[in-house]
Amino acid sequence: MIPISWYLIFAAALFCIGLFGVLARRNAIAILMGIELMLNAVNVNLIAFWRYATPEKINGQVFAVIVFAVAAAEVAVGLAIFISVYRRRGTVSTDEIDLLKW
Amino acid sequence: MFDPITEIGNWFEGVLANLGLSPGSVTIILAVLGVLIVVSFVLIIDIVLVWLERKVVARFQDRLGPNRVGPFGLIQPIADIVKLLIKEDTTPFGADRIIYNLAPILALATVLLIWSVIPFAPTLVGSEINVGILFIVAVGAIGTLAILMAGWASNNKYALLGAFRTVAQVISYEVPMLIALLVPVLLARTMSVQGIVKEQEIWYVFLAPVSALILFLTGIAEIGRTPFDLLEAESEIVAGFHIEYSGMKFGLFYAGELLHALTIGALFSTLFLGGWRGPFVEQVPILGVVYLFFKAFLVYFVIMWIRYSLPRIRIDHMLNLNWKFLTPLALVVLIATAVMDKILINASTRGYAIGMLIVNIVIILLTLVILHTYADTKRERVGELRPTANPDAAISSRDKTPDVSTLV
Amino acid sequence: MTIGTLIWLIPLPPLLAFFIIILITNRNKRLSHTLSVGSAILSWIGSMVVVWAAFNSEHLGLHPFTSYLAWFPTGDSWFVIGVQIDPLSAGTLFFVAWTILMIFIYSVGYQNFGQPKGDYDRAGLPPQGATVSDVHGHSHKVPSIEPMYSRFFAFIGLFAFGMYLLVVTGNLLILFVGWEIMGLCSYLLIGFWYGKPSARAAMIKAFMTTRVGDVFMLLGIAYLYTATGTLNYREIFYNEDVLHQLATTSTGIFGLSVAGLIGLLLFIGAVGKSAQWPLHVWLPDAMEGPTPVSAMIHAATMVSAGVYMTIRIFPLVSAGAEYGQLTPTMTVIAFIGTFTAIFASTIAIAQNDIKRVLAYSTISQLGFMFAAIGIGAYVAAAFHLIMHAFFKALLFLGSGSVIHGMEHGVLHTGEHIDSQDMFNMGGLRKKMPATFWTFLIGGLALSGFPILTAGFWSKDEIFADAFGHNHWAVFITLALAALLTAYYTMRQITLTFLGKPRTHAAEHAHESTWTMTLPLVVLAVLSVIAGWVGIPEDFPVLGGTIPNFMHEFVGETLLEHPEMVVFSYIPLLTSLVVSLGGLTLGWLVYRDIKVGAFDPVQKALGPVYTVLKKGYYFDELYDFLFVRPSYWLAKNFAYMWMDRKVIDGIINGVGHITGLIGEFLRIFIDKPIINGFGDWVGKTTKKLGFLFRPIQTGRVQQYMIIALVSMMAFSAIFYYLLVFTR
Amino acid sequence: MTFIQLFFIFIAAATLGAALLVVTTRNLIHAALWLIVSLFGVAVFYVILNAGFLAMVQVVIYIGAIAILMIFAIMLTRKVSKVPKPAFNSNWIWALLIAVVMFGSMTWILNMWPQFEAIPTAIAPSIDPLRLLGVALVSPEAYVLPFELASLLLLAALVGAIVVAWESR
Repeated sequence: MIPISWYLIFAAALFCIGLFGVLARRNAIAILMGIELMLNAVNVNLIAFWRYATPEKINGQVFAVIVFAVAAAEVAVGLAIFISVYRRRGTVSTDEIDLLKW
Repeated sequence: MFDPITEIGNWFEGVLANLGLSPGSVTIILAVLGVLIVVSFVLIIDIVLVWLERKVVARFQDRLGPNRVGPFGLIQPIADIVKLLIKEDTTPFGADRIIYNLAPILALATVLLIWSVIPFAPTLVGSEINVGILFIVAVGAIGTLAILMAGWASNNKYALLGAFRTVAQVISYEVPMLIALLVPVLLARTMSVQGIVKEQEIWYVFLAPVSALILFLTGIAEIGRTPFDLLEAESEIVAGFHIEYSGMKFGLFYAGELLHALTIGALFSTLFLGGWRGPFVEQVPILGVVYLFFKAFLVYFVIMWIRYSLPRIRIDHMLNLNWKFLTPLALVVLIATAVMDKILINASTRGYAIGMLIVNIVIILLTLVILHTYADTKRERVGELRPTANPDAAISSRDKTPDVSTLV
Repeated sequence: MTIGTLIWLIPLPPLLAFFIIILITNRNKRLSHTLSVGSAILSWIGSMVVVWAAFNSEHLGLHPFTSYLAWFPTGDSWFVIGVQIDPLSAGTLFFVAWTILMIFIYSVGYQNFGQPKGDYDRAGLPPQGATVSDVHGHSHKVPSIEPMYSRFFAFIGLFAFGMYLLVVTGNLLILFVGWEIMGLCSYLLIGFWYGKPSARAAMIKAFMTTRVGDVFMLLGIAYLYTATGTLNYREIFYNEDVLHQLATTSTGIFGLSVAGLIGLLLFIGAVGKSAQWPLHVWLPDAMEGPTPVSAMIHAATMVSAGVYMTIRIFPLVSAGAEYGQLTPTMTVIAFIGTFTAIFASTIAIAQNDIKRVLAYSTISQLGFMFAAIGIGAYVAAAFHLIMHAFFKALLFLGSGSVIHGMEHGVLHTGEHIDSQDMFNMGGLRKKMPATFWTFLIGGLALSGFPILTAGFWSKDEIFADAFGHNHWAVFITLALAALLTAYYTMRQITLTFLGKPRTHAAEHAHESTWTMTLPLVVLAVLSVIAGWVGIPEDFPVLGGTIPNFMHEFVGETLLEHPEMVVFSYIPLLTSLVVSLGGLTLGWLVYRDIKVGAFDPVQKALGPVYTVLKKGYYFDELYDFLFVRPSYWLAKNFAYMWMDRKVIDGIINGVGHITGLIGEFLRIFIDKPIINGFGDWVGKTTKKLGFLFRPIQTGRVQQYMIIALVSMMAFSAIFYYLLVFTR
Repeated sequence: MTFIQLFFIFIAAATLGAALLVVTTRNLIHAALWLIVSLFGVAVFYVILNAGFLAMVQVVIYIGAIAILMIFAIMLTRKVSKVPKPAFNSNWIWALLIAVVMFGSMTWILNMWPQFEAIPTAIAPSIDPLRLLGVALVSPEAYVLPFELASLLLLAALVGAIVVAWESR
C-alpha cells in the first residue's frame, strides 16, 4: 500500500511548483495557473488526510468541496479583472502593471 | 439463465489463471480485452451509422442515397473510409502540430469513453462506478476541450470562431443538461447509471417528461446538430473547427460526431427509456443489448429527423432559448420533483409515478401559458414595426402579375 | 410562535426595509417611509410582546428567555450564538423600541414630507427651501423636502437593525457586530449631508474616534474568548466558577486580574461609543447630522449601548471584590464617569448652539451612568439609562422641532441668522406651545425636577448609592454636575422659549406638523411616568405606594443581587437643592436677554468662558496631538506656524486658568519636546521615506517574494528558538 | 513495490512534470493544456483515495470550466502572449530559491511527524463516503451554512466578474 508520506511529499512538490509559477511568471494568467496548482496541492493533502486519518468523518472532503468553490470564484473574478486591465492598458504582464509605485 | 458473455468471461479468466498468471494481471488483461471489444463493437456500429445517416438523409430529401457499392450501398462506408485513408493528410502552415494531431483523437476518445459506463445488460456494464452521471458530464467537458484544441491549433480564424461558438454553446447548454440529469438521480437515489436502470420499473420518461425533453434538446445542442449546428455553420464559418482537417483526422471528427449522436440516444434511453429493460431480459440478459440499441436507434432516428427537417437557428436565439427558457424550466422541474418526492415519500410505486406525472403536466401547462402571453406581447411589438399584409392588396397585386401560362 | 423565535425575529423588519428601500423603492418617497416606519412598528410590536412576557415572568434573571443556535464548527466544538432576554435587556428593549419608533415617525415630519421640491436643492446638502405662490399670487418660501429622503429612511432602518440586534443577542460577538453596524450608520448619518465640509469632517472624526475604542473592545472580546472559550453571557457572567477563575488568575499588566483587564479593554470600547472623556470629542461634532439622527443615535440608543455593555460585563468588572468595595477597573470607570459628568456639564453651560448643549449634556449624563456603574450601583445606572433615553430623545426632538420652526421663520423673513443659535430665539413659547411644554417636561426631567419627573428618581438613586457606600468624591462631584445640569437646562429653556423674540425669524416661527409633535407628546408622557417604577420603598410619603419595580426586576440580572441602600435624607436634599437651585439660577441669569446681548456669564467668567466654550480646547489638543503629527509623518513639517498657533491657543487657554500649568507646558513640554519632536519626526520620516522609496516598485510578485523571504526567515528563527533552545 | 505503487509513481511523475511545464512553458496555450494534464493527474489521485466523486468534480470544474475559461482569457489577450518575451520576470531566481527552500523545509518538517509512513486503514463497508458527503453538506448540524455561503460567494463572484469585464459603452 501507499504510505501517506508519498501524498504529502507529492503535494508539497506541487505546491512549490505552483508557488514558483506565481512568483516568477510574467503573464498574469500564468500566475493564476500557478495559484490553481497550489490549491490542488492543498486539496490533495485534505483528501489524503481524510482518507488516512478519519475516513469515518467526511470533513476533509467537505473542505475540498469548499476549496473548489473558492477556486472557481477566484478564477472567474481574476480573469475578468485581467481582461478589463488588458482593455485599458493593453497588457497583462504583471511587471508592466505597476501603477502603485512611488 | 442464458448469459453468454459473462460465461465467456469466466471461462477465459479460468484459462488465464491456468496459464499461471497472477490474479492482478489477469484482471488487467480482461479489462483491456473488454475495452477492445466494446470499442471495436461501437466503432463497427459507427460504420453502420455512416450508411444509415446517408440513407435517411436521402430519404428525407427524397433521394435514393448510396446504392451502388454493394446491396443498398451497404459497403459505401467502407469505400468512404478507404478514400479518407488514402487522401493526403495536410497540416496548415503555422499550426500547432501536436495539439492539431491530438484533437481528433481526443474528440473520438471522449465519445467512446461515455460507453464505458452505459449498461448494456443487467450483467453487462463496462465499469460500474457510483458517480456514473457525473462521469458522463466530465467526459463531455473534455470533448469540448478537444474541439477548442482543434479550432485553436488549425491557425485559421474560421476554425477559431467555430471553436469559440462551440464552447459558448456547449458550456451554456451543459447547465440545463446537468440539472435535467439530476432528476433521474433524484428519482433513483443513485448516481450509478446501472442503478438508475435497475430502479426503472416505470420508465422515467413517464415520471419526468419535462426533464426528458430538456435532456433531449440539450443533448442535440451538445452534439451540435441542426438546429444547433452553429459550430459548423457552412454558410457563416466555412466548416467550423475542423475546416483544416483532411483525411482520416477529419474522418475521426466525422465518426465522433455520428457516434456522439448515437451515444446521446443511448444515454437518453438509459436514463429515461429504461435502458436494457424489456420482456424476458431477466431470463436472457443478452437481450438487454438488443433492447438498448433498439431504443438508442429510435432516439437517433428522431435526432436525424429533427436535423433534416429544421433550419439552423440564430446564435442569440439559441443562447436565449438556453438561458431564458431551458435553465429556469429545468430548475423549476428539479425543485418541483424534489418537493413532490418528499410529499410522496411513502406512496406506492404507481401513486408515486402518477403524482410525478401530474406535477410535470402542471408545469408543462404553466409553461405553455407563460410562453403564450410572452409570445403575444412579442408579436404585438413586432406588429408595430411591420405592416401586416391585407388580403385586398394581395389580390390586386395578383391581378397585376402576368399570367404564368403565357410565359411557358 | 415561541417567545424565542419571536426574539430572533425582532431585528429583522428594519433590515428588510433597508434592503427593499435601497434596492427597489428608492424612487418612491412615500413607499419608502411607509416601509421604514412599518418595519419599526413591527419590531415595536414584537418587542412589546417580549417585554410584557418578560415583566410577567417570575425570576427572569434566573431563567431568561434564551434560544441558541450552533453557528459554525470550530474544530471539535461549535461556536454558539443566541438571543437572550434577561431583565436588563428587557428594560433596554423597552426604551429602544419606544424611542426608535417615535423617532422614525418624527423623521417623516422633520424631513419635510409633503413639501414641494426645493428650488436649488441638491443631494448631499440640507434642503434650502422652495418658493410657492399661494392663492393671492404672491410667492413666499417654505421648507422643501429632503432630496435623499428614501436614503435617510433606509439608513435609519439599518441602524435600527443594529440596535435591536445588540439588545436581543446573548453573545458578545454578535453584540460587537451590532455595535459596528451602528458605528457605520452613525458615520453615514452624521455625514448624511456630505455636501457640507463640516459634516464630512465630523463623520470621519466620529468614525475614527469610536474606532480607537472599538479596537480595544475587540481585543477584550478576543481575550475573553481565549480565556473562557465562549462568548455567551450566561456561560461567563452568570457562572461563578468562570468568574472566580478569571478573577484569580492574574495578568502581568498593571497587576490586573484577567477579569479586570478584559473589563478594562471592553470598557475602553464603551468609552469610545458613549463619548466619555477622553474620547468624547466626536459627539458634539456629530450634531452635524439631521436632528432625528442626533436624537436616536447620539442620545437615546447608540451612545447608551456603551453603558448597556458595561452593565452587561459588570460581573467581570466587579469580579473578586466584595459587595461595596471597588476593583481597580471599577475605580477607573468611576473616575472617568464622574470626571466626564462634571467636565461635560461645565462645557455645556457655555454653548449657544441648542443642539451642542444637548450633546454635552448627553456626555455628562452618560458620565453619571458610568459613575454609577463604577461604584457598583448598576441598577441605578440601568434605571438612569432608560429614563435618560426617554427625556434626552424628547429634548433632541424638541430642539429639532424648534430648529424646524426657526428655519421656517428664517425662510419666511429671509434674514441670514443661525437658526440653531439660542440667542436668536426667545419667546417661542407662544409660537410653538406643544414643543414648549414637552421640551419643558424633558428639561425638568433632565435637571431632575423633584417627585414628578423620571430624571429625579434615577438621579436620586445614583446619589443614594454614592452616598450609601461613602464614595464622597463621586457624590460631591456628581452633585455639582447635577447643579450645572439644572442650570444649563434652565438657561436653554429660558433663552429658547421664554422672554421676547430676539429676531424676526423667531417671531415668524410656527408649530411643526403632527408627525413631529406626536412623538414629543408620547415621549413626554413616558419621561414623566416611567420614573415611578423606581421609587425606593423607604422614601417618605411616596415610598411603597408603587413597589420599587426597577430594583426588583433589573436587580435579578446578575448573580449577586445588590441590596437596597438604606434611605437617608442627605442625598435626597442634595438632589432637591441642586435641581431647584440650578433651575432658579438659570432662570435668574437669563430671564431678560436683550437683542444682540452677550451671555451675561461671559463677563463674569471672562477667559474661562472662552475655554469652556471651546470645550477645554480638546479638539485643538487632539488635533495637535494626533492629527498634525500624522500629517508630519505622512508628508512634511512645513506647517510649524499652525501648530505654534495651536500651542499658543492652548497656552492662553490653560494659562488663564492656571498660569502654572501654562508655564510648565511651555517650558517642559512645548519647547523641548513638541517642537523638537516635530522637527525630528519630520526630518527622519522624510529621510526614511527617501531611503525606502525604491522598495515600493508596485510589482505584486516582488512584494510577495519579500514577504515570503521574511516569513521564512522568521519561521526559521522561531523554529530555532522553540526547538534547539529546549 | 506493488503495482499500485508503480502506478502512483507514474502518475505523480506525470503530474509534476506537467506542472513544471505549466510554470515554464512560454506558450500560454500549451501551459493551459499542461495544466489540464496535471489537474487530471490530481483527479486520478482522488480516485486512488476512494474520493471518486471529488475526482469527477475536479474534472468537471477544473477541466470543464476553469481551464477552458483560462484558454478563453488567453485567446482574448493573445497579442501579449504572442510577443516573444521571457516567460519569467526579473527576480525569478529568488522565486526558484524560495520554492526549493520551502519544499526542502516542508519535507524536512514532515519527516519528523511520527505517522509519516502511515498505511491507510480499509474503509468500513458500512461507510459510503458519497452519502456521508451529501448528508454533511446539507445537514444543519454539519456544514449547511458554509455550503450556502460558498454558493453565495459563487453568485457574488459571477456578478462581480460580469460587472468587471463589462465593456462600458
